[in-house]
Amino acid sequence: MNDVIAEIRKDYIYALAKRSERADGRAFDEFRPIQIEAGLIDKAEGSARVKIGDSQVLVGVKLQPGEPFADAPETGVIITNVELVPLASPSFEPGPPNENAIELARVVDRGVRESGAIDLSQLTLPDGKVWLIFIDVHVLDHDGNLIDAAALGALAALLNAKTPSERYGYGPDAALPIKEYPIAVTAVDLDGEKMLDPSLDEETIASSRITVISGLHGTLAGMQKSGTGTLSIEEIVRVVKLASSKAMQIRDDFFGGFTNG
Amino acid sequence: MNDVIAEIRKDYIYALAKRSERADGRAFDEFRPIQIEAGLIDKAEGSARVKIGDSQVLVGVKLQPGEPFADAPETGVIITNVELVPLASPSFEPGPPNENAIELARVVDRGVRESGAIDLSQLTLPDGKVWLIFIDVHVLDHDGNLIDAAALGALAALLNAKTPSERYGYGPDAALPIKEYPIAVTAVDLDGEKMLDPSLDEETIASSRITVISGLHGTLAGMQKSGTGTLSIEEIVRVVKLASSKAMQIRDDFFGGFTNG
Amino acid sequence: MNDVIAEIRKDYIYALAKRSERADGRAFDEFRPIQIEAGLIDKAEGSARVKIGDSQVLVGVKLQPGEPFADAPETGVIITNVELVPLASPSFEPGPPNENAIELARVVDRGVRESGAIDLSQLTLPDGKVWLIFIDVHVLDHDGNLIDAAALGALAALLNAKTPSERYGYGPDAALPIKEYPIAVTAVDLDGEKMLDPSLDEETIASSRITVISGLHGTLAGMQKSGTGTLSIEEIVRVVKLASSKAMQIRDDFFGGFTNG
Amino acid sequence: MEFIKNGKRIDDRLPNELRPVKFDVGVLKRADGSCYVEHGGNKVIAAVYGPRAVHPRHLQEANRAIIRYRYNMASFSVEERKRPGPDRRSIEISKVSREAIDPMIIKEFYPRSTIDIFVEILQADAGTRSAGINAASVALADAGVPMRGLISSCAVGKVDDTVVLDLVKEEDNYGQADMPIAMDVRTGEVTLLQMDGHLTLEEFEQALELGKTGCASIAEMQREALIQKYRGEENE
Amino acid sequence: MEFIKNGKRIDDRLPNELRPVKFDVGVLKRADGSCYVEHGGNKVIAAVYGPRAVHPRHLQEANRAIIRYRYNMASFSVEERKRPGPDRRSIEISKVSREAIDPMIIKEFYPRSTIDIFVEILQADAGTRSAGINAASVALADAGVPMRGLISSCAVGKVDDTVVLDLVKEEDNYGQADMPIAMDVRTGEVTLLQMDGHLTLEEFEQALELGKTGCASIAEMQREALIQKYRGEENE
Amino acid sequence: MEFIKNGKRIDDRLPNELRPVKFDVGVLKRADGSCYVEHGGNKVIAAVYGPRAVHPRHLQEANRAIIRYRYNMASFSVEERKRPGPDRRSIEISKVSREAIDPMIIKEFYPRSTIDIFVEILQADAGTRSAGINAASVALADAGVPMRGLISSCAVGKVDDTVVLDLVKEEDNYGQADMPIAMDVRTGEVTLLQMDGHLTLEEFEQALELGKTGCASIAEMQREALIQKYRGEENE
Repeated sequence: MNDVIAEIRKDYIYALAKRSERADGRAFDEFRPIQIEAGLIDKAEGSARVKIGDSQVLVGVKLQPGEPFADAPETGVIITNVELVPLASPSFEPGPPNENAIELARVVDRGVRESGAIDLSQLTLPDGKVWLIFIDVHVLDHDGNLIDAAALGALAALLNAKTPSERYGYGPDAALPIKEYPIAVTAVDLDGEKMLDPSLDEETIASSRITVISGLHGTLAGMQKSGTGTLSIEEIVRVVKLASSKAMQIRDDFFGGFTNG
Repeated sequence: MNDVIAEIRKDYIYALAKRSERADGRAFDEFRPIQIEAGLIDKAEGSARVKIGDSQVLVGVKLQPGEPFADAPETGVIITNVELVPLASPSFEPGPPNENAIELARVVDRGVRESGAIDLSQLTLPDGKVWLIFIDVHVLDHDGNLIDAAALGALAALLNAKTPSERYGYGPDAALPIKEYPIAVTAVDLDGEKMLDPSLDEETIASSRITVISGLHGTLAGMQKSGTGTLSIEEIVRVVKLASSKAMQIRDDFFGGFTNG
Repeated sequence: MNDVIAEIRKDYIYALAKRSERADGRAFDEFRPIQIEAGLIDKAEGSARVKIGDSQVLVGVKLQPGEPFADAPETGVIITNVELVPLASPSFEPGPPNENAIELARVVDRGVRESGAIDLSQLTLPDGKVWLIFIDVHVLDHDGNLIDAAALGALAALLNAKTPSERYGYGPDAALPIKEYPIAVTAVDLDGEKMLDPSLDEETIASSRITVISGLHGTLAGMQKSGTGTLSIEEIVRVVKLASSKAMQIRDDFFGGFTNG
Repeated sequence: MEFIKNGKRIDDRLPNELRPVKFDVGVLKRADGSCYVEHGGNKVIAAVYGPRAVHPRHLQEANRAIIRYRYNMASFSVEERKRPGPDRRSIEISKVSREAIDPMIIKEFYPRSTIDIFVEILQADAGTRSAGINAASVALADAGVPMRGLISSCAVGKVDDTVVLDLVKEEDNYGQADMPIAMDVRTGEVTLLQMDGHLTLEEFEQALELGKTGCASIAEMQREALIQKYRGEENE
Repeated sequence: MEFIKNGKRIDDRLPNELRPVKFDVGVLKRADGSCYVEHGGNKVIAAVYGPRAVHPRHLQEANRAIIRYRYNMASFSVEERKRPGPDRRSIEISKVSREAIDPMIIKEFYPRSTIDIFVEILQADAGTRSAGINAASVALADAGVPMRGLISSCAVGKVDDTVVLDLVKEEDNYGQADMPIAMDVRTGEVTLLQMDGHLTLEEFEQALELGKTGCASIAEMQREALIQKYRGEENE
Repeated sequence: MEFIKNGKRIDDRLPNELRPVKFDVGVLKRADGSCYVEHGGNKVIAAVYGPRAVHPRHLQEANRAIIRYRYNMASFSVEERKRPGPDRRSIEISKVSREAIDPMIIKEFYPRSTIDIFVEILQADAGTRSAGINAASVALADAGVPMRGLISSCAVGKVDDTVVLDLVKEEDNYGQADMPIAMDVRTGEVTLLQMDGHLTLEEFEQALELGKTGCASIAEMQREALIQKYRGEENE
């Protein structure tokens, strides 16, 4: 991130953190308001817009029949891409995805893939093809914690998606076989204090960040530390527990109906 | 265009324009001498070199069997490319086509495609393939108004082309089914005066440019304004009429024989 | 090469050359010690590490079934690539191969291809495919004369390679049909003196370089002059003879067993 | 394909009728100005950043701001997934859109700086370049960039030998002509004009006039949206 | 696939056992520091250049060195030939590896300069990023770059519901979880942590502890290799 | 394939005979110097720009001009349409062609500047690099760039065990050796030499001599073309 935040703002946030406060008045383990709106894009097979505070991402899911990988002929394929378009932040530049966009896409991708969110074995087609699932994350407004917003948007858009089976002559359209509900929760470290759902300011000045992706029953499905700060094993365990329980709460709030099934 | 023309030259051209004159003595609706030479490149299925004054383009047409677009299986395919190679102007640089080269290619392409110059439905092949038509415009000397030269070259090269049917085992070679003769005529605006076939100097200092592509009987087939100048509706109508009648004259001069058929 | 060698070092080397000496004490027609170690990379179908003095290259050969070229359906395909990775020299930069890497790859490629080192007609497969032979030269330490090291590595890796026939269901693995043993010998020109196997310093200050690739019985198989220096026809003939006889000696030293067959 | 039946088009509109259009001003936090537009099936968002410093520096102009315009389609905005990043079509559209907006901006106020306009097509249904220009024009105003006027854009076309306003996808794909236009409706200055297909001179003149009325309606909505925004701000 | 039989893994190791590891220091002439590592089937070489001048200049930092890290796989390092050049995976690995090493380097000593770390994977068999970090850490020391400590890395994973150290390819591909970790074992500071798969909280804590012991063994070997090198130099 | 019958080649030439060659000087308006060459089936045009300022600036040399050379094939110049832009072959040819021309240019006259040479292959029929160098050499003279001499180039080859001058496409594709050479024929300085195929040492020496006579003929035509040009100018 190239954002330059005045030294004074940084000192202010650190001083607040020492007093267990955050600039926007939240508790350390509190998220900004989350909004999820599914189905905005008719041209996509599934879509969802997620806002976390002023951060905003739009995720579209496209499905098309295609060739499976040679070493997994009976398995659908997930392709995840994140576009940090310059519309979303003064620090984003046009051009191919940079390392931040690539890391973001790959963490979201692994969260979906490795958690087993989609039963890919059910995505074969009668002619030997499989469904290719394109998850495209279009970031619209970057005010911090894009990763949790993107992961949430990916899950909501997948839940919203229907296979375009009729268009390709494969029988009736169907929902995707969703088996797991991975939720990403990110914390930053500010002088030893861990804060969930960092705002842009917090994220910019924090020396390290850790994202924890967990599923139903609190199983850990993914993790990514980034930044040049260091963490002790004890700190990591504490954050992971906090993130996993926060994820359960978010899952209940937004996907309670689904996960009861 | 990066050409820097001395302020004084600019003032001179504007002053001339006020007196209804042009630096090279032409009338406002007069083209520089046009030369068309077809068939220079034996390795291409069709080719033509066009000179308009000192501007010079070489257009090659290559034909090869290929897959049609999925949504138009019975239709030949046109691919138009323009190379503004650095040999042609001190302002051209090596590298992939910039926005000027792309605009030029796309205007020429639409002129051929949307006017229906080629009956693409006649370009199917017995094995389900179709002819792919590559129109490659190689600019050799840029002294203004490349767009009219490129469009003229594309038409002449298409008229010169023969399908390489024998080479691919599809029976005897044949001329392309040409149905329309789109001619591009470009005008620039200098302080309200409209001049056809702008020289490089005129083009460089003009605030806007409009290209009008018209066919047999004066039907309009394409149009492109470019530049940051503005035009009134009345000005546009006047230029369009002028361009369309000039196009008829060029068509008669160079393609009279063909268009009588 | 961007290496800057102090003027003084240059003068020193030139002064030595005048006295028929080299900085490392070698005779003009003497190579630095050569080491060849084959089979280091199990994941490759063939591999070899070559050291010439402190220069070090690792060559991997990969084989996979693929489509032949349309105009040579009964012929295996060679694809040679050289990576001048920034690990190997302060003057190498990340990014796609520059003109030096491309020239190096193409000279090595022609040496293998045009000498007929591999009998490509024996590389057809029963299903109409052919073996694609990827020769990847990974430069690890650049201390001069990469071209001879790369060519030597390519030959040794090809000799080390086995077709992965079993993996693809084509019967038992087999050695490649090697018919010729092309050896590259490079000389530089320092004020008229010709030195074989130039060190990095010699290479950097030399005005021209000539690589001679020759085969069994001294037949010439390839040649490449580079650099902006000039050579007389007499000089060329002299160097070519010297290089060809040096190549015989290297071939005997390292591939004597093979070439007796 | 029959495009006009009983005087109505395939989506039940009259030949001279625009699709429903909705403007939403100031929808993004980070951008200096922004506008979301729904225009029929099109969903488009524009953001403006600037005036701000130019990088790389050799692009700077000593006595005026430069204008940059990037039209970009989201991968999921069209039926067949689009590969991300600029293609030839979007490069051309970015160029003509920039030239359509540029003459309205008072660039002399901001030497050595850039005003960056980013347009994202979230869903496409014919007329995206016009919707993008309309959104960009409002986003510039929202960013407080000094302008000579608003630019309003729409497409005119021909289907079943009839000149019609504001084509939908099917009309665009299978119709006889398509002509996007952009103008400052107060002065009548046209800043963008493209056309392809087949039009007689008479049809062309008719199309220009129809385009003018379309732009005028758009301009009305643009002004209304900006007024709403500032009213809203005053009431806050 | 059965991964553990009679308490032994498919390559006959115990669950908490590392593969054979070998460090070779100072193997390249041109680089300022270098290290070759064999770690099971992995063959990895790291080179360090710097501190040296930064190009292009706008990347310079006024009061410290910048650190660059490039993880690159040779085309022939994997079963299916890899197309040369960076892909998304190697870009991500380069980023997290850089962040794993960066906190150990005393960057303030070298304002306006860069320290470049290049890691080439010559043969890959699961755990290449860890092997690369281990090699890079030693190469930095070999280059004489002032450091707060050595970084040591290994992967932990889960196969057959058992937490195991240092996965081989088959365990990585078909196992239940993979978790690379890097740390300064003297201070216990973790500088890299990634995970994917399925782990319960208990398994995760167990994995962290196992990773710590793995890193400690690696650290021991790194130190030993450096000592050997300097002993060797003294005897020369 | 039989290449030589009754002492004549497939296009009826003698083994030591060049194809018909034609030089046209000063064919472009915008370039500072230009030359069009037809050499058998090859149609090639060269343009020279400069000495002029170097961008980007870090490429400048303090005490001499830099030389840039771009060999480029038009898409339609070969049987199978070539994708536009540089490929590996054209990058190598650009390099060796630049090195072939460079020693003739008196670069010290123009510090901090560049002399740019652009060669476009409009139709290709074996020997394009030589034709390009021949055209470039004349274009440099036409541009008034001060030179030590003209560079002349041709290819020699071997077909049916016979050393022949100036291969055509079929001889190049199916022959036994190909050897392009470039030289200043007055001094005998060779500036380009490449070879591939099979040549004995004796054949090689023979080929060098044959190449020398070919270059001498080319040089004659180059000089003639330049004289014609200046005569033409004087008569104007």
